[in-house]
Amino acid sequence: MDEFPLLTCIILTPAVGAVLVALTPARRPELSRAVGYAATAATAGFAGYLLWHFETGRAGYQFVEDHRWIGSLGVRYLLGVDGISLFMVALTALLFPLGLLASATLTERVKAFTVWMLILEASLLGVFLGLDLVLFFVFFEIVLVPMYFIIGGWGHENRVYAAIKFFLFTMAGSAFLLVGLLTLAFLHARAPGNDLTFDLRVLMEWAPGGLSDGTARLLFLAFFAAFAVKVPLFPLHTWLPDAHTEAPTAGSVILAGVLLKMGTYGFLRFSLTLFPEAAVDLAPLLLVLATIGITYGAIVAAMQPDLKRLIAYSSVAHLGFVVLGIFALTTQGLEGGLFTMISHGLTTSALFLLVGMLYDRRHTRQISDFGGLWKSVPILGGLFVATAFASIGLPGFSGFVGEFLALLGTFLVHRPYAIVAAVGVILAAVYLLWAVQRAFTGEPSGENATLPDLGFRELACVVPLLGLSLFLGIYPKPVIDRVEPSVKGIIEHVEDHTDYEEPAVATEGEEAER
Amino acid sequence: MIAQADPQELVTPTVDWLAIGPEIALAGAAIFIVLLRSIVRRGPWVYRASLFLAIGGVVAAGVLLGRQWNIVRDDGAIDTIAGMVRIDGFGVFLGAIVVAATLLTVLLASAYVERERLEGPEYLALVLMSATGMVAMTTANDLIVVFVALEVLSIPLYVLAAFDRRRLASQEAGIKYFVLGAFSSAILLYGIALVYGATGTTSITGIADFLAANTLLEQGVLLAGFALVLVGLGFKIAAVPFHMWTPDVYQGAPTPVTAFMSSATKVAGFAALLRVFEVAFPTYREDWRPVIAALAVLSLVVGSVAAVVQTDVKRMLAYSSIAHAGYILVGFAAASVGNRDAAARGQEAALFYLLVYAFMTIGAFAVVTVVARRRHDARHDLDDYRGLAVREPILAGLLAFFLLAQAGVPLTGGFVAKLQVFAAAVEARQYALAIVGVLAAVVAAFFYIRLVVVMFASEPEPAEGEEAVPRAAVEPGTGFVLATCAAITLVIGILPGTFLHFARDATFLL
Amino acid sequence: MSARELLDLVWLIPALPLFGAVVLLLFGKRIGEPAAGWLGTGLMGLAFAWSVVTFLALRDVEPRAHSYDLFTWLPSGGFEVKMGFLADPLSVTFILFVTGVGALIHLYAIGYMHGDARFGRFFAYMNLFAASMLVLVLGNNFLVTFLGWEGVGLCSYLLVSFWFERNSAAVAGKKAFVTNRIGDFGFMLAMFLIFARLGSLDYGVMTEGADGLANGTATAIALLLFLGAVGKSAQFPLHVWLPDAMEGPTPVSALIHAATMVTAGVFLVARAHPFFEASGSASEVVAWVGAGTALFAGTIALVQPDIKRVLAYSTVSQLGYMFLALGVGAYGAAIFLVVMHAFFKATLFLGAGSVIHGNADNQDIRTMGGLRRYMPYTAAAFIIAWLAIAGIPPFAGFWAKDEVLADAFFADQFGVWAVGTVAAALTALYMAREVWLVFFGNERFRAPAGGDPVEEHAEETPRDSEEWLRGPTVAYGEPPRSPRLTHDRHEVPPTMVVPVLVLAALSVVGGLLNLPFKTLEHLGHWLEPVFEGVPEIEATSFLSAARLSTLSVFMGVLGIAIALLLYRRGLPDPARDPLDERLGVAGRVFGHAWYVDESIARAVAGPGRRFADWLNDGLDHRGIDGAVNGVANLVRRTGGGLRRVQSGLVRNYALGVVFGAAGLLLFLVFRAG
Amino acid sequence: MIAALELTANHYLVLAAVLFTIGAVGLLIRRNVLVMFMCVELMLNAANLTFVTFARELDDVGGQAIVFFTLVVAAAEVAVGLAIIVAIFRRRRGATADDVHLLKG
Repeated sequence: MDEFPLLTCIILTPAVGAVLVALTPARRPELSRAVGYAATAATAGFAGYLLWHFETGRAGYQFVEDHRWIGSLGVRYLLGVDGISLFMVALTALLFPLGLLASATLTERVKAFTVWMLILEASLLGVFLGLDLVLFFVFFEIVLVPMYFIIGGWGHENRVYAAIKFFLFTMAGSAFLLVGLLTLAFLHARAPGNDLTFDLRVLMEWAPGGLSDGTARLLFLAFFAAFAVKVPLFPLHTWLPDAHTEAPTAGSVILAGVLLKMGTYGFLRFSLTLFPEAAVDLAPLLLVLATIGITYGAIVAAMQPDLKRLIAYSSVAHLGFVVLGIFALTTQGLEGGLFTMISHGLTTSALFLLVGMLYDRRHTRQISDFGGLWKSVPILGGLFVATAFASIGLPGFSGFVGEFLALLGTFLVHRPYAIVAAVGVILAAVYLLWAVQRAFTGEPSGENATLPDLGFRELACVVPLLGLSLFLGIYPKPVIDRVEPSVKGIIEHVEDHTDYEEPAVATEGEEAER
Repeated sequence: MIAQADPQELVTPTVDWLAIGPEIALAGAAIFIVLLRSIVRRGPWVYRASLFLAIGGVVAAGVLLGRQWNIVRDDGAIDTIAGMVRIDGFGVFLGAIVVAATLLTVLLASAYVERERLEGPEYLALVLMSATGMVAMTTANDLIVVFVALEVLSIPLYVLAAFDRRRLASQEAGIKYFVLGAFSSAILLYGIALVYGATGTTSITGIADFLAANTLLEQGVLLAGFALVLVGLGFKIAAVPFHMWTPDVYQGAPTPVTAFMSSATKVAGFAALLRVFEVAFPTYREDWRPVIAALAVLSLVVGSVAAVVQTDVKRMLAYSSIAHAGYILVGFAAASVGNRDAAARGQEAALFYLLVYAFMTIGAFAVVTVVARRRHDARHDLDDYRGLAVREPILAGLLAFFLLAQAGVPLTGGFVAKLQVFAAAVEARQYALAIVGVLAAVVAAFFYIRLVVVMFASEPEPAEGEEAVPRAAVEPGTGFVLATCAAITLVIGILPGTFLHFARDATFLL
Repeated sequence: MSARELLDLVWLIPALPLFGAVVLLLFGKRIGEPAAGWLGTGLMGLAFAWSVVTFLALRDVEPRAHSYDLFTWLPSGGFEVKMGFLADPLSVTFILFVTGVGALIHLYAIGYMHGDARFGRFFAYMNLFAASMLVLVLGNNFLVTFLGWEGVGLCSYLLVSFWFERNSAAVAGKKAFVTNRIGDFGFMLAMFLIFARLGSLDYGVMTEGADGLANGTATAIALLLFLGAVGKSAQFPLHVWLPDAMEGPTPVSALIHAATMVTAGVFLVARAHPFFEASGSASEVVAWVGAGTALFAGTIALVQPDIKRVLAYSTVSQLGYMFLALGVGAYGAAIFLVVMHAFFKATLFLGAGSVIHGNADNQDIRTMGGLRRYMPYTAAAFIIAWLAIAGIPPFAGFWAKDEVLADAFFADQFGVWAVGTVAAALTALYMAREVWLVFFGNERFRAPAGGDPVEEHAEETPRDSEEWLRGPTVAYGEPPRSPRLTHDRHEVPPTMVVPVLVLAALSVVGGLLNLPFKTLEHLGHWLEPVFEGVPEIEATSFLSAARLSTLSVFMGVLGIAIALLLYRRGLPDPARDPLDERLGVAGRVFGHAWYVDESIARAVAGPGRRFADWLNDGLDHRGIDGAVNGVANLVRRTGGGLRRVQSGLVRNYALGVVFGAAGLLLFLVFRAG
Repeated sequence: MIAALELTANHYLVLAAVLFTIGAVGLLIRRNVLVMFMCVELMLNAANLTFVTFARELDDVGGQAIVFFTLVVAAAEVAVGLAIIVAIFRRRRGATADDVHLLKG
């Protein structure tokens, strides 16, 4: 068990799959598809195995693999999984087979598409599993390339602009991350008795005490730049609507479902642990931006004439909740943030899938072109409405659990932000239901009246996501149980290195009052 | 060294033939080719024989360099020819890059000269002569040797740039390169003269010893001297503001020559620059480091920004090579801080970057060479690449790979090289340089991926009015070049350790 | 099984309709009509039966509350919420009438929804609603209640916009949900505050915990909870959604927007009464909002031309009464009114539904009249319920309303009491107006009014016509529509008549639950354990109580008398409403619902829309994205500049070298010297 | 007066510097490629002069030897340069450097 490099297998399976797909003849797309399905399914299998064998209740990293990589820089091939990354891995492994399945309608250059998708999956998994800062950065950056090709190669009308914008925006952000992590490692190495290393486990023990306040803040901001772009936090979000809108369905699904999580994951994994003092000091900045994102994203979403664009802006709002929860620095906040990450991955992906299916039928994304779809395609309509409610954060769906915990966690320590952010709960209902009203209700006319409803394949894409969202909304315990030790570990780490103290009520509940 | 000998009696210095073996192999091959050409005027086999000779010479040079590497690593540096040549890890490492680049250039040109109906044997002889100069440059331990080597490498290049006589652009490139090259050589020579005047010697180690032992009362001459030396060498490495010839010459010269210039010439230029400044003038570090840093920043910014607006692919790559020079200069600037560790990392970074860059750039130009066959290398417009991914997916994929590598995308050699450079800058606390570097990389990413976009994301041009483009097979030589460059770039990206320790062993300080 | 073991199974009550909902959602179409309806109704019946069992079991346990946790729902650090159910007198009271009335309305709907394309779906939603409502009242902590709370909101949305082909229905559903969300915002914040202060959301903790709270905190919690209640129970100013919700099928209006869901707010305040008690001032607010809404909605109901809209505003008004009661601390009275209101308002709505059903989907009371002859049973039930709501003894409404007003009076809340009393007269007035215009007076459906004469053979449900898409509800100010058919006003089928009659019967005898005589206050005694700490409101003397009762009866009679005076002959001209004309300007204000909707709509469409536009176009697009593109352009322009420097002339290039060299020399000389 | 003017090393050096500058300026302002090329030769010779002066000053034969190298190099440059210039002149008349700017931007 200890010897089996499970995490490497998880990363390598799609990569090997990509190579195999590349070897299939381009004239036989069905072969490429089959290999693609097999590779993603195998990855999902490994991820399932990981979920199953993950030891609940342990805070540290599990399944750790550690090898030398770039010797002279002390860079290591260091993988590990804990409660925080576990579900990101699971989500990634889940969304890719569905994304490929949803792309079955794709006809041009299927082979290349499948290759890029598999490379994308491998790199995303690497992001969530890498514990060496440079290794993480490598995966963090490499993600851009397949995503760029997917948007640029199979996107809609304005894809080139969107793809380049996406690439440059995120690259600009990670530029600062690179300088920041190098600085951190060298400052660490400069201290007597230390070797040059990018091992997160080592650095997070040293950095909080070893850095001066000012340096820690600068480094925090450098990391922030990269993660904030990815999240995306207001006002660094303008790449997102373009990228989401122009990407093909699978691209949007992965973008929203997994890619955005890289930013919030980075905040959790790196910003909080490496620079706890700065994180506590600068938390108001992030809370303000997150709160703006929540309300601003929602209002702007309401104004979008394009359905995909609307969902894109809704992601800005949702991810705002995540950041809010994370920087609340309470158990509930962090867990809520993490849970929202998972939940947003499920519901927003489902929304994008459904919009993609609509696009397959109507070849438009303009809300004004739709109307009355609930009547003409009742299953699609019903699923869309259900997913919309899941996304709105209706209790019983996973979105509620995440948003509620995030807001609750924020409320305990930063009351005003939580109150303003809670307005987002109202606004979410406004923009989504308005969209539903315009696109799905009413009497269908013209082309809208004669569309075919969802087929089995399409149902198989969406229903699992919605089902999972429902399941996690009603029984989130399995997730939270696995997440909690790691979250507690982070908070204790922050408490150890700062004056910050989590309110007693957050950890002890009613005991705290006695 | 010469200065110490009795002026009346000329002592012939001992020559370690093995030490200058690579130069002899290269020059010998060149001479044989010229001889062959002059004896046998016609016949297709002449070219084939020359090609065979050229490859043989280059391989022999490579083998000799390998032997040198082992000797140097075991026994330390060798000084020979009255100390004018110093065989050390640094020189051998860079010499090996030059030889590798030469080999790739020869292979790349093998089909090109036939295709473009150029004078094949002469072409090869010139490349080999130039390579001789470059290899000599990497081990030069005397400013005069630097100058001579520079001329030996430059003069054939002037001719090579103008080699395609049918194209005016090629001739324009040649004349521009020639006039400006000669100009910069003159400046370099005058700089050497001033340094000589200030220190009494032209030996690089001699200058170092002199400056370590004496404090100059009047520094003006020395400073002016090495400023002019810097200008001369800066011209060769195409650092801003001495870069302006680069776009024109790179664009006009035959593409394999461009590949050669952008890789091997840059290596040789940096070899001289690093050796002169790191070995001869370390005591004046504080004076010239800001200059190097300024050149680095200027090169990064100007190279990246100017490339954004280019519509000619070769010209764009030319500007990008200016930006790459900037990155290497960042490593150089990092190498010139007092901190020993940081300096070692800076040198290592610069050396490693040169290694990676050589393969990335040759790979990219190799693809350009192939793509340009339709227009006989006369036009490299972005539009010519439109839809390349559909017409020739492998070629497009490779070019995309080389471009992304140059952009510094991870899992390519380009990333590791940039990582090293930035790491060195950060370790040397040159944070500003690191930040300028990463931001320039973002700007640069724009034009790299724009070309990728054109290849991948755009519809192929309408077929009407255009001659049907046959998907001609890539010639084996070119194929080998492409495969080698891609493989090395990829392997360095995934397992950088294998190559990094060569670079580390090649630094001066270890 | 012991009583406690039986009470452990209380979760079955929501589970039964939930099961129905799942089955019907998945297979509703295959099950088909009417089996789907019977399935839904049967499960509701079972739930009712089980509720009765629960009730009986609860009587055997001491203390009168039993909590059972099904599983841990949300454990997060110190925050732990169980999926737990609480059977206590309050919740059992609610489940009894929710399942009972619910089952009857389901039964009714089998007839009402006959022939609808989405028959199965309708019952799925209805069952889902019932399940949510039951979860809402049975939850043993705020979060489970909130789960049900949002669940009913969802079902309300789905059911209001059930006929989503009609734009007005779709908009109304959205409006209902969004308005409710504003209330939910308060509910959520209240939960946060409760957890922050008490460390738990359990109702068990609340009772003792509330006492220990600072007054300000208690007030904040109470008011935030009340905000939730205001949204759900359609109190001013969040009442705007309820009248529009009448776009839904009438059984929905009866079940959700009269009998059950809208009383969830009342339930919440009753459930969370410790906070209100601890605060005091919050209760004051509740009382005044309730009283104000009762009066406010009553005035609006006076002049509405739509049969369901009148009932909707009446519901708002009655809910106001309930809050009035809660506010003065008369929790028992409030619950009593909730139950009675469920009976008579359900009767009224179902009766109205029958009228509409029998009238080819016409809802305009100005074009009705004299229907009692055609629909005798419906008319009888409607009239009974009318008398009940008007507060005429001995019908159910009298006892409840009288108790509310008396409690207000004896709690020394005279202002509130006075407002409530005036509103009572209004209630009687508008209800009498409706009854007279529908069932008595001239038969105006015979003569085409206003518009063109309509063909005799008009279709009964013209669902594919434009008319259908316009929606059946009639807003104030719209001219009366021409009746769609001119013959065959008919009574509705038995599945519709029976439930109406049963409910009407309950409206007659419901008062027996809680007669204001010591031993007969069954409900009051039953609820006592829930409201243990609340000081009881005692009448100062029987005489004063009797005097108050007389006054309230008098107000009811007064209202009816005015209505009879005005409408005894029906409407000679359907376009002219005598009451409206007599009210003059006030009539227009009432008719337009005090222009609240218009103001909100104008604010949202005007400044709100402009702000959003500015955010989207001005800030996001031009501002932020413009800055991003600006940076790109800057780079491009700099590149262009560099391009011009690169002139192609050798001399210029040499000049560059010279400049560079000069710069270097200058720098180094400057350093050296 | 003349006797007072003793030629020192500095004079030679200054002369060399002036020559060098003349060469550089000439390159900048002249348009004829041949003249430009001659300017470069002037600069090389200025460098040679400097070498010789310093060698004499330092009493070092090495500096004088360098001049030979330089001369050889200059000769090679002349050969190549003229060849290129001739090649261009064959194609177009006139001999100004400004005529050749196909490549720019």
